[in-house]
Amino acid sequence: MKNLALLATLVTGALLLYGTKDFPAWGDPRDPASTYLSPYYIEKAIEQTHVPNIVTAVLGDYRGYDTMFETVVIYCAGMAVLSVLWRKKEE
Amino acid sequence: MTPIVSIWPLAAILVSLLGALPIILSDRHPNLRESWTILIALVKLMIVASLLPWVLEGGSYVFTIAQVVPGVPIELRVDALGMIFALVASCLWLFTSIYSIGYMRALDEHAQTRYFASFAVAISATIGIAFAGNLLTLYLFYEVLSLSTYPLVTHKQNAEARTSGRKYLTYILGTSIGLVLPAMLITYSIAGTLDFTTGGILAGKASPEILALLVVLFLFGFAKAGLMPFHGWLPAAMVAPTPVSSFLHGVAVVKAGVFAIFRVIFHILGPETLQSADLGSLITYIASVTILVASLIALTQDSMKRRLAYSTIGQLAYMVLGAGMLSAIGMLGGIMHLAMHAFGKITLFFCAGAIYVASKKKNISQMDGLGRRMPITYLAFFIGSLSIIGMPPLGGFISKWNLLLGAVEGDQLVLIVVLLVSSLLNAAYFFPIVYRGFFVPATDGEEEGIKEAPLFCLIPLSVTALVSLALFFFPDTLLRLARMALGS
Amino acid sequence: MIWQIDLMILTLVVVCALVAINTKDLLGATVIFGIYSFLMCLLWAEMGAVDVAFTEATVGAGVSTIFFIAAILRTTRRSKD
Amino acid sequence: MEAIIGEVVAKYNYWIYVVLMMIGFYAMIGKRNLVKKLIGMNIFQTSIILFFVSTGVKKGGGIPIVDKYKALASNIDAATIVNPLPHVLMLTAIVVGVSVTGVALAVLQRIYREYGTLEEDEILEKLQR
Amino acid sequence: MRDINEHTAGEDLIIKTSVRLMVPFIQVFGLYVIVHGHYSPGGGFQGGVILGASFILLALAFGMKASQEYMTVSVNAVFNNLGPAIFVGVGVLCTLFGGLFLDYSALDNLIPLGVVEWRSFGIFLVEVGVGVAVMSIMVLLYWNLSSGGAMDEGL
Amino acid sequence: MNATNLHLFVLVVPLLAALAINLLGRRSRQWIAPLVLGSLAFSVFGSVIIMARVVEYGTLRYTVGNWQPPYGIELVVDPLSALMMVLIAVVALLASFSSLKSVEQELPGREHFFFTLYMILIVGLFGLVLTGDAFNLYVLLEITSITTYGLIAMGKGRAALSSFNYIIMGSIAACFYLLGIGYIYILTGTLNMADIARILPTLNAPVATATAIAFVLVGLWIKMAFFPLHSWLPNAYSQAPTGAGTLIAPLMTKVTVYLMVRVIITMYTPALVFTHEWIARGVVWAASLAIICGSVLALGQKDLRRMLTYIIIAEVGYMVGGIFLANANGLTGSILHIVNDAFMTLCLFLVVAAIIYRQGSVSLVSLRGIFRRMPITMAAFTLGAFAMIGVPPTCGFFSKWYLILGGIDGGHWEFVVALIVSSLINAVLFFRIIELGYFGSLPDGDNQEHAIDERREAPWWMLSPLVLTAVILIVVGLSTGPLVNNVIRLMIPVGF
Repeated sequence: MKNLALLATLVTGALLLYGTKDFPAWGDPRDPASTYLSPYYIEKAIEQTHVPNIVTAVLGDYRGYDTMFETVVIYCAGMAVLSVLWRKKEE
Repeated sequence: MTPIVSIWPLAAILVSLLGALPIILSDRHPNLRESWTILIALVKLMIVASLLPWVLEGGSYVFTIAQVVPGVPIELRVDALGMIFALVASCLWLFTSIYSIGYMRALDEHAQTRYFASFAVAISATIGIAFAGNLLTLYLFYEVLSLSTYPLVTHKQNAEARTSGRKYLTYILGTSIGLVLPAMLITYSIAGTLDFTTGGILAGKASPEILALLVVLFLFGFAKAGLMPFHGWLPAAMVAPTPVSSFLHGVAVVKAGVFAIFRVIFHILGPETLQSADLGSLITYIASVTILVASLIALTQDSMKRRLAYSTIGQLAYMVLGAGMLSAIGMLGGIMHLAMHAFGKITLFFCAGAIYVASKKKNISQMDGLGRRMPITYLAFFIGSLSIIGMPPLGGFISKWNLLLGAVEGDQLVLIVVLLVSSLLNAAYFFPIVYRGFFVPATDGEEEGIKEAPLFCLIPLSVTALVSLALFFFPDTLLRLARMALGS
Repeated sequence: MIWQIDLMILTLVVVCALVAINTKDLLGATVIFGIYSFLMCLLWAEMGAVDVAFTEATVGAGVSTIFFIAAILRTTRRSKD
Repeated sequence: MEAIIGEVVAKYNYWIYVVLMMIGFYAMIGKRNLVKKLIGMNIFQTSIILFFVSTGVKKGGGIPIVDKYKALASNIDAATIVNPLPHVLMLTAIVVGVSVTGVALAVLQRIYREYGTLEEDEILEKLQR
Repeated sequence: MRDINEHTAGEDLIIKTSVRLMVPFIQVFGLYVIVHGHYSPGGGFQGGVILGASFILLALAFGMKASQEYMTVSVNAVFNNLGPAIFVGVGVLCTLFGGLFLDYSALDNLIPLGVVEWRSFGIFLVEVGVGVAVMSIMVLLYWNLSSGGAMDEGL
Repeated sequence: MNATNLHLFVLVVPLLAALAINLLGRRSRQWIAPLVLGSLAFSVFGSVIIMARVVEYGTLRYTVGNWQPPYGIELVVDPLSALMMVLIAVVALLASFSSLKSVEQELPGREHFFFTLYMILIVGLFGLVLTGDAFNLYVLLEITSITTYGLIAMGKGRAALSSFNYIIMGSIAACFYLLGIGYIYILTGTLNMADIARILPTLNAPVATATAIAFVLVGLWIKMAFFPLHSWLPNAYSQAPTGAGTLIAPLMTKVTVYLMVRVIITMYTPALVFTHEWIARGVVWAASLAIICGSVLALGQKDLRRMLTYIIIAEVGYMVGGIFLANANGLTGSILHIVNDAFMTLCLFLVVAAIIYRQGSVSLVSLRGIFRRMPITMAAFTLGAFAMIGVPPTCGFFSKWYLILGGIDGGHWEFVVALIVSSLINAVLFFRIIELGYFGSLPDGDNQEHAIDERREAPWWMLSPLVLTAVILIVVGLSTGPLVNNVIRLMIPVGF
């Protein structure tokens, strides 16, 4: 069992590492991740929302839908814990 | 002639399907329930008969229920071949309903409501098979028929019934899912349609190997036709009450299998295509083996119903044999035998049931001298058996004569021999029953109290016997339909 | 970004992770996991992800650890591996 | 050789993240103790967060908080600021992680109440009996 | 195992006093983080967690019953639902005033502050919702996990 | 209410209802039923309207917060997602009738928690089918997971352990998915699915792309319990509270399969996923294995509900295999099977719920003679069983039709054989139960005990959705043609 787990882990790790072969070098400002969406956020966010903290602007507005569900996730966790651990009060 | 779009084919199916509802609802009132049954049977026969004239003129009716798969709607189409089967089935259902009432009441069977309701669904499915416009629709009703007869087969609810039910389902469902479904899909994949078309839909599209595969899959897949080695369910299903055996396992279910094979050979694979791939002999050989083996087994059976069952297996193979000859006359014989055998065999089963009702006897060896107590029943039995054997002046003669002609025309000596030998065998397993009934005296005095079965039983069996007789003299309508079915 | 510090933290993180999953005392493992979270948070802050670092500091190193400890104290500290 | 070293140096933090991920993954499927599995789960999640945050890094980039008035007055050069989008995503991921942990811990307590142990093999043993 | 749980009142004065002193500051800081999320690191989550942590600290130091005097179970339940409700409510409000869901600029039709200002303010409203939800849920999680669901005795 | 926001309201109304249930349900149970049923009825209504609109006008695109994609999050309602919305809404509404009753019996005092989670699960499912953003999908996937963990863990006995296993597996799945998305993000710089589909083929990064695809798919496979990764499902689904089972079993795996379709068709484009023929072939082999193993494992079960869970695993094999046949018929079959299987599973699980409500157990032994006690329930069960076996005209037949056709078209005979064998095994499985229920406790075949088993149907509250579902099985089967032509056909990518 443990060997199997180790094997699975190694395979997964190796695959992930192998996948990084095609990645742009780390921290390169010209990689697609930094040149496609983020300039828009960095350049326009303040103008469009007047929020200097770009992360907050993106979190609260551009991706507000995500954040809403994030709140719902937390809420679900609370309700799930409540219902799972619930016991009758006479204890 | 362009087909007429009409809802009546659907009505013919629905009348008994929906009729199951009032039957279930009048659970507590047997008389009402049975009136419903008779009423539905009558209405159904009338609907089917009303469709006849136009079909006789060469027309057809269509009705599309639903578009399900591109090129293959669930569609009803009434043509000559379907008309023969529908006529026979709906006509005999009426008799069976009357007979059932007598039989079930005389034996005071349990769960009669379920019995009549399942029966109604089964007959719907049978008419559906007859009127199916394409293979998918046929398959649909074929499955419904299999499933709706399960409660009938296991009606007795004892261990034997349970085993038989299991066997029945294994054979019927197993083959239809395991063989017919892939065959149908392969066909669809090649042809892009499943409509029944005169001359087949695979002409020039499939290689001989594929065709051979399809023939085998379809032939054995429609296991209701009871071709060996997929015949085992039929003797097992004889645990069902006799009306069920007589109607379903003498007429509707088994004929549905044969009918499906007809449809496939005539309208899907196409006789010419098969001829050019030289596959006719494959079919006829399979059928011949079944005929001979089944007849031989029938000789050894002591239980009346089992003997009839093996007889049925043999006779079904006759029809397949006719279709497999791929010549016009042989196929005509096959189709005719479908109708002729139905009337003959149902008479025999009715008689077996009547004997059971009157004397509680199931085995032939116990039936000495019964003929003198129940002359009408035995006379009807005699007529029925003559028809099955193929003696003039009975309906069976016409069909067997055509089969023989077909074999002669095709110069197929083997088939001629098979036909003659098996007719002798038929005689050999039927005549002793009649002989024992009339000429062997009863061994002890226990026959004293036995008299004819109730009228509800007696009338239907007399009528069907007479119809068998009449069909020899007036086969024109049937012959005409059969010729039209073959497109000539 | 100073790569020496970066590398040192990364090494420490891996060490913490290894220790956390190999400590037999669950309470200890949890505390080490808290340290792991905190180092992570440093790493992210150093990468410029201040918000993520802040969140990890409060959630990962803070509340999450408390939850773990609460649950472990309600159950058992013992672990066989 | 040179190329390999170059590759490793250029992407060393991906290596670290993969190593962390492997540690977490192994703990999740290889460890028998349920709490250890959860710790592994958290390590796995943080390793992914590390990965995402790494993707946002720009050499010499500043934090994504800027002076509002300066920004409104003149355009900001996007290359001088790290990519904020992964940060946003990872904030969500952290919250999701803690939620799952919370639920898992609650379920853990139920299991302990039921079986009196948190070792998978002991639980299975109890189930056999 | 239970020895830690068996603290009774009056034993650890230092902890209690320091907690009593710290909690208000923590709470103010939490509020600050929520409110100041626009200008500095932080926002609803972080602030909410900090606020929640202050209550958890109370529960740790004074016992669960004491912490429930500051925030009762039913108030907590209301907060639980209020948080997401604020968020969703703002979103729905936007649609009611002719915009798309969560398009805060639509709220300009409600009170004309200016489209961009409304975006900024909308983010703030939403962050408050998140903060309320996270705070109350964190407290709830702690109560449940540390008491096994009974929510009466703490660690 | 602005009509353009309607599909969002389909999701938001149940969400608000969930909050209200939690708040008001605490005070009095009276609030729960109207809130649940009312909001779900609204969702059904709304989703049907959306469906009609999509069929008429084509795909709807909606940008949350009015930010143009890819900067904001985009919701895409194409024919497939509209279909899924209707499916989810209808199944949820039908299931909730039954759940209301069984939860009342099984979890007294916790009903409001249950239904809060229940409604949010439905919200999450709606969100999953609506979203056009890869990361948003992850968040919603976690919402459905967390609610499911909670719902399952509310069961008795071993439920907590099953739930924990599910948590571990579910987290691995979610993490894998997130990793895959991370790889995609670093390569393309975007999270919008349509955008990814646009950029990905232009990249020259075969290894990283393949890794990304692999991780996303494996993540989803764990989530849908595709065969070698299925071990968590049977325990989790069979030990959940009955009310949860009726919702989770029909929808969770099916929606995940939908996600896989979505990811393959609209995110990665089939051209990329099916580049290497041997991979697709391998997956189809695995699917065939899944079908056979699921069916065979189902044969060994002594409890109806457990048996059904193994059948679910086999059905997942159907759908995954159908997609990886990589032809139009296979894909059509898979999508059709998502719909059909949801209803079939719903029907059978509603039967389970009804029986458990009356007699507390669905072990095969306890089903003896059940036909006499609960004839209507068992009639519906029989229909559901026929659908599972694939008897026409029930819907199960038609999806199987397309799947087998796809197998023939693609030359995947192993898949065809697996499908047929599993149909046969299903026939054995279900007729075993039908036989038990039909013959009753009469080992020696005498029928004297008829009167002892009195008729005790489940309450109408549970029976009516069941009967309705059974009818739907046939209705859906007969309307396969329009469904395929008007909805599913539109989703088949060009070149298939």
